[in-house]
Amino acid sequence: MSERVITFVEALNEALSLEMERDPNVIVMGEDVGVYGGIFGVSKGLLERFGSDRVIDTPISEGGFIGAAIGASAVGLRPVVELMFVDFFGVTMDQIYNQAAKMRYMFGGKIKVCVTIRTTIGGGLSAAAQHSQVLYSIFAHVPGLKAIIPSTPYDAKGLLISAIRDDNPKVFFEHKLLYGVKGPVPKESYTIPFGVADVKREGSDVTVIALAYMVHEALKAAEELAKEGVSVEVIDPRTIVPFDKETVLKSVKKTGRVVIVDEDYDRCGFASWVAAIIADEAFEYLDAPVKRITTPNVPIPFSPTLEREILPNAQKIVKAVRQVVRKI
Amino acid sequence: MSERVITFVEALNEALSLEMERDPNVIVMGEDVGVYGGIFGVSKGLLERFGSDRVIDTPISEGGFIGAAIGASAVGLRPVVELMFVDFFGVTMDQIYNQAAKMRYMFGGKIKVCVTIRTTIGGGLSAAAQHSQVLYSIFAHVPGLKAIIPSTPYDAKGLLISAIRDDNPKVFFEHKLLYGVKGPVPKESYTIPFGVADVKREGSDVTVIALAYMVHEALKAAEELAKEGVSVEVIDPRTIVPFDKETVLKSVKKTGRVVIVDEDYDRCGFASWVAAIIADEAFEYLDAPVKRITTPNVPIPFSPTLEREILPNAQKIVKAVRQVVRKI
Amino acid sequence: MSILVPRDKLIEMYSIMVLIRAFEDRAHELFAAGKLPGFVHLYAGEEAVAVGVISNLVKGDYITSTHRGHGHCIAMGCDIKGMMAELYGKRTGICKGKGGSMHIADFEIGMLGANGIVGAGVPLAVGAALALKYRSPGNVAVAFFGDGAMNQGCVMEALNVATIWKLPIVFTVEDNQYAISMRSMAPTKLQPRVATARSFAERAVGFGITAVTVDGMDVLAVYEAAKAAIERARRGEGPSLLDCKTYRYYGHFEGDPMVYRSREEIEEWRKRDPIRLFKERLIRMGVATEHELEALREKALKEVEEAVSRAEEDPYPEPSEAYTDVFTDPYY
Amino acid sequence: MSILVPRDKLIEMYSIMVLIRAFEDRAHELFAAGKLPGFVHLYAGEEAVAVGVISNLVKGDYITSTHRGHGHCIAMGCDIKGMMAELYGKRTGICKGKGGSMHIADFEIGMLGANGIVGAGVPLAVGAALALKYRSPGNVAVAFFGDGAMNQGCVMEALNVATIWKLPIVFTVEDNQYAISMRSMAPTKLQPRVATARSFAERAVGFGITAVTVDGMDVLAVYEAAKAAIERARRGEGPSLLDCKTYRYYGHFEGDPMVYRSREEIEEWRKRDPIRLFKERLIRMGVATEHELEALREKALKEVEEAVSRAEEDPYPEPSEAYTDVFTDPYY
Ligand SMILES: Cc1ncc(C[n+]2csc(CCOP(=O)(O)OP(=O)(O)O)c2C)c(N)n1
Ligand SMILES: Cc1ncc(C[n+]2csc(CCOP(=O)(O)OP(=O)(O)O)c2C)c(N)n1
Ligand SMILES: [Mg+2]
Ligand SMILES: [Mg+2]
Repeated sequence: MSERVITFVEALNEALSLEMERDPNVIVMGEDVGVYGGIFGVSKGLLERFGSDRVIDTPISEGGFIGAAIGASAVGLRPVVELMFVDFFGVTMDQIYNQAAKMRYMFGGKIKVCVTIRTTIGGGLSAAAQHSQVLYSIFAHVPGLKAIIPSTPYDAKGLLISAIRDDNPKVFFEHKLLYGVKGPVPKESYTIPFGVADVKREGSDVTVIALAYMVHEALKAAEELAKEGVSVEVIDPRTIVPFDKETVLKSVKKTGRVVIVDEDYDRCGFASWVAAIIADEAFEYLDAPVKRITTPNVPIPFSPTLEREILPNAQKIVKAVRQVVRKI
Repeated sequence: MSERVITFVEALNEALSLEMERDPNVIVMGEDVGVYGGIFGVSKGLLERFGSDRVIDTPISEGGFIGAAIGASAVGLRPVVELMFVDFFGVTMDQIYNQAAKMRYMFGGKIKVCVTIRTTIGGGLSAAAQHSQVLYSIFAHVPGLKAIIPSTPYDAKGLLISAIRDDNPKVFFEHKLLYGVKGPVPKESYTIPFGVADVKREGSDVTVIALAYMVHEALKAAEELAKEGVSVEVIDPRTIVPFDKETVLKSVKKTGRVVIVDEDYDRCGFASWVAAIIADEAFEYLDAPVKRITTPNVPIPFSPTLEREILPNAQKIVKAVRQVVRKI
Repeated sequence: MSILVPRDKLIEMYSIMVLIRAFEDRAHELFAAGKLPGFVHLYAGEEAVAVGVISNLVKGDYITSTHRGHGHCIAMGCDIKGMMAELYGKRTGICKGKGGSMHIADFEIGMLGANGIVGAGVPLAVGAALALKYRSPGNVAVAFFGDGAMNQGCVMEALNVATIWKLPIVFTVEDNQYAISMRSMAPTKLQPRVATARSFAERAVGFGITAVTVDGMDVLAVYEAAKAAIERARRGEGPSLLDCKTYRYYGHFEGDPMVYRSREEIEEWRKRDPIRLFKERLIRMGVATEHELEALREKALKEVEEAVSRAEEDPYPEPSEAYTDVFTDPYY
Repeated sequence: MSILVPRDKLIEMYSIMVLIRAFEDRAHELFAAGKLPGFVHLYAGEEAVAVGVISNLVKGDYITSTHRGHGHCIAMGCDIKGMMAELYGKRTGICKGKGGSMHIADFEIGMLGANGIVGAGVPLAVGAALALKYRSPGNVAVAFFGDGAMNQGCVMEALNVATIWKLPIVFTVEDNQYAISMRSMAPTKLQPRVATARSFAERAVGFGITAVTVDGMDVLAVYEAAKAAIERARRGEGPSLLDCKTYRYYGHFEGDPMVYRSREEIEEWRKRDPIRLFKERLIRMGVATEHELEALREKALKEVEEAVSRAEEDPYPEPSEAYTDVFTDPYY
């Protein structure tokens, strides 16, 4: 593996280029994906390389063009369509969850809808209530959509290539704070299977589960806690549909203690679901209450002091871990 | 209290009439709410009584008219607007969760958005993948919306009156299988506070939490289990935002065993959230794994044999309760 | 008539219209008899639209449909037995009993699905047209949708993107006067509210789409208008909209009390029944005799009856089948 | 000019335009200096639209705005200090620092909110108009939105319901030529794709809405067109749409590299700067001298400067304030 280091954005861009080169059915659609190269630069240079038949700038008609991407994917293209911020899902959710997600099932399993919907998530930029949400729990709630949430440039590239090749509808969530993060990424094409969690750090005292940007906060917390003699295992599920329950349960059975970190809102969110699985299927192994560090049930505030207060971070994780290792 | 017995639909209709009479700011909007009287008859007779200024038939433009109801509520009207089936939320979610739910917070707490969104939920009618969902977990996930889910005609009337008077945006979920259910309902106006769970049956061995139609299935299961000597406490939260955590935790601390019944999809659903709360805050009191009886993560199938297979029911609840009372 | 339609084509069109009618009338009875679960929306009265448009399609073309989709399915050539079994919820159904009346699809023959969400098929058809333009120029997509759907945001978005991308698509509005109880345009005593102030053709023109209003009870008028629109699309000249004025005979769904319209109104429309009009015309044109046409109707009735008998006997799906077909892989 | 505007009004309009410009220019600098968190979208170049329209409003009227809302706020009379503090995220902000640039609102004076979701303010304005029609006839609502928003489904739905309900509303399109990088109508070498094929006025007419295209760089032209539309609405004659052609001087948001347009294009538009045009006109009309107008500009600069100094010193909200204001009751 080459030791080349690139950013998360570059890794995504490379995945798109490679797949567009490989398969003429892959097209890219969305607001400002062409001339602009994507508002965060993910599709930079693609219009120039692949032309305007395959890189399509769209009007602000998410229902129309995401619906079109789904329709095109149902008849054989492999569109990668961008929903600029996940916060905008409300104008186009029907196409995503009543059409893309359900078509195969409703139609008796005879067809494939392979659309990939890319979108950005996350707070930390003072982008306020309508540009800072995470919301993958809503997409995961709906049967029929795969949900992919990378945390590193390496994972981003491999998972996006897998996504484009996967024959099912899926949403690919990119955390805004990760775009500039650098990491080693091979030049060549590679895939990462869905439903395989990555143990980002091994440990024996407590299991911490985290996604996207929160993986980095969890690793920071683990470093901190190591100094106190607490050995933290950090698990990054990478995809939540499918979800690698086995790796999580195995870890919890080993440590007996768990903290789930999730930037999504607490109520009916991903953290709850993982907690519920553990409380059911690893109950006998638990030595402490199952803790969740999540975003409380308030809209994301604008002011930095307020936003900092509500988002999960390393400090909060450290505190929660201390609690569960002390408890009982 | 009068012992008059009426249906769930009649109870809702009465609540609307009483509030429209009481407050000229209350208006009703939606598809077929006027001449038709609502597709399930909830607004029957209102057009004739209150006129077309206050009972407004709308085109199939949910984004437009639910947005308008929200706007009208922000400047002082108290609209009750109907989303015919919750399954249609995808065409109008932005208005609901990015506007109604967040306006007060984003604008610094200076304004009120009192809109009531009524919608129908639930399976059991072979209405297939796009007309059978429950989805309240998605609405509850989003901060800023109250979520009300009555299970009896009595609760329906009192909660709807409370909803119309409440100064916050809220979604009122009506289960299709309940419309014909009868129960005692006083003629006069009364309110039921939000966030107060109703213990629909007292018991000591195991706590069963259920909503809407599932309350009835849970009661049926409790009856069955009583014959086996198992005493089941059935708790109906009635509203999930706000959620009466105290009543639930008190019961679980008493019984040490819990089954959560939820017609919503399992992944990132309401049942998970309650399970997670219990696994955190009542951990020391638990004598058995926290069980969930939910709808598995598949679109709702059309055929009766398939739909019956996936929906929660009394039989499945009985089985789960037997499991938790046996276990450990 | 400014176009010449070969005799075989005319006979085929008539055959399909009577087959749709037979299917819908029978479904009406079966629903009333408690044989069909779920929601059923019937197409009787609107046959001229589906048949007039779809008779212009060729292999490789696509359509999307609505909750009222049986007519489109039959005109596209969906298997009647599979459709009836689907309505019953049997495992031999065209969607294995998973979809039901509102979700019939058969991609192999270009039928991209009925739809339970008003308007939702329209962007999907735009997507199909986008794919065709890129990979199979000369083929077209047709989106069928109701007058009610015309006011759904994603439909109007679709009209706009189809225009700016110059896609090979024909938007076919089936203006059957009502969206459930809501009048599309002209108010009545029973339903004074209307859903739009301007004709749908005018609205389409405002987007830059070629549009025409068509007598949706006259199958040849629809055929002709559709032919022109589809040929434009095949030539790469972009989208058109056909605003077809028609009427549904049964309730919005089976079980609808129809408080919003009068018996007289229904009778008035039935006087221009699309099948009768076409039949009279075929006889007048000397294309077929009354007797020959009656034989076609009887054939259709028989075909439907066979589908019913089969569906009655077919098995329901096994409960375990509820968990398959979510993804292409076994995870759900 | 076919209308007579009192001198005071003209001066007031000019004052507001220069205040908006001063606010935006300063916000541009502050952002570049790293003082303002979050996303900031500036209104410089488009002042004639907000001021031309809003100068016709009276107490009890409402507006809804967009992500590019500072101009509308200032024209409605929002407190400059509160606005600047909000941009800084200070607790003295008009929304206590919870909203920021994209979510400024002041219901007391009829400003129903900027909005981070393109098009979302439009149905809200329709709702306000519905309430006004019922409870306060004679008052109107104005929805401001961009050319990009015109293609959002809920906006088109709103156009339709406003027409059929004959609501007192004026839809004001601010066609600043771009939605981020996407051209609204006329293609350029740098951005050949356009978002619509027909003018927005034509589209509106297709819905049955009275519509007119207006020179959005000429505040009096906007004023006049808005006056006619607003008076129609006040008289109960229903909605209108104003399609105002204008231009934004800064990037889509602060930090935008603007790869989609050329310096020359910006210079071309700046030649018709709305403030300069108005200034020259006022001088020509003898309404004010260059010196008097310059004094107004300086007053505006000073006012903004004071707002900046105050905002700099104001405190940030306490972390605990994150949990209040979700509901009217303490539960969250
Ligand atoms: C988005 C959405 N809103 C509402 C409905 C409920 N609904 C089903 S059919 C229908 C009327 C549709 O009218 P139209 O488009 O004219 O078709 P028609 O039934 O007349 O054929 C309505 C309101 C729905 N299925 N989807
Ligand atoms: C529903 C939605 N889609 C996309 C965006 C991202 N976005 C913010 S502003 C903007 C462009 C808006 O263009 P226009 O309406 O012309 O307003 P302008 O910025 O030119 O003033 C876009 C695409 C959004 N905020 N909301
Ligand atoms: Mg109709
Ligand atoms: Mg613009």
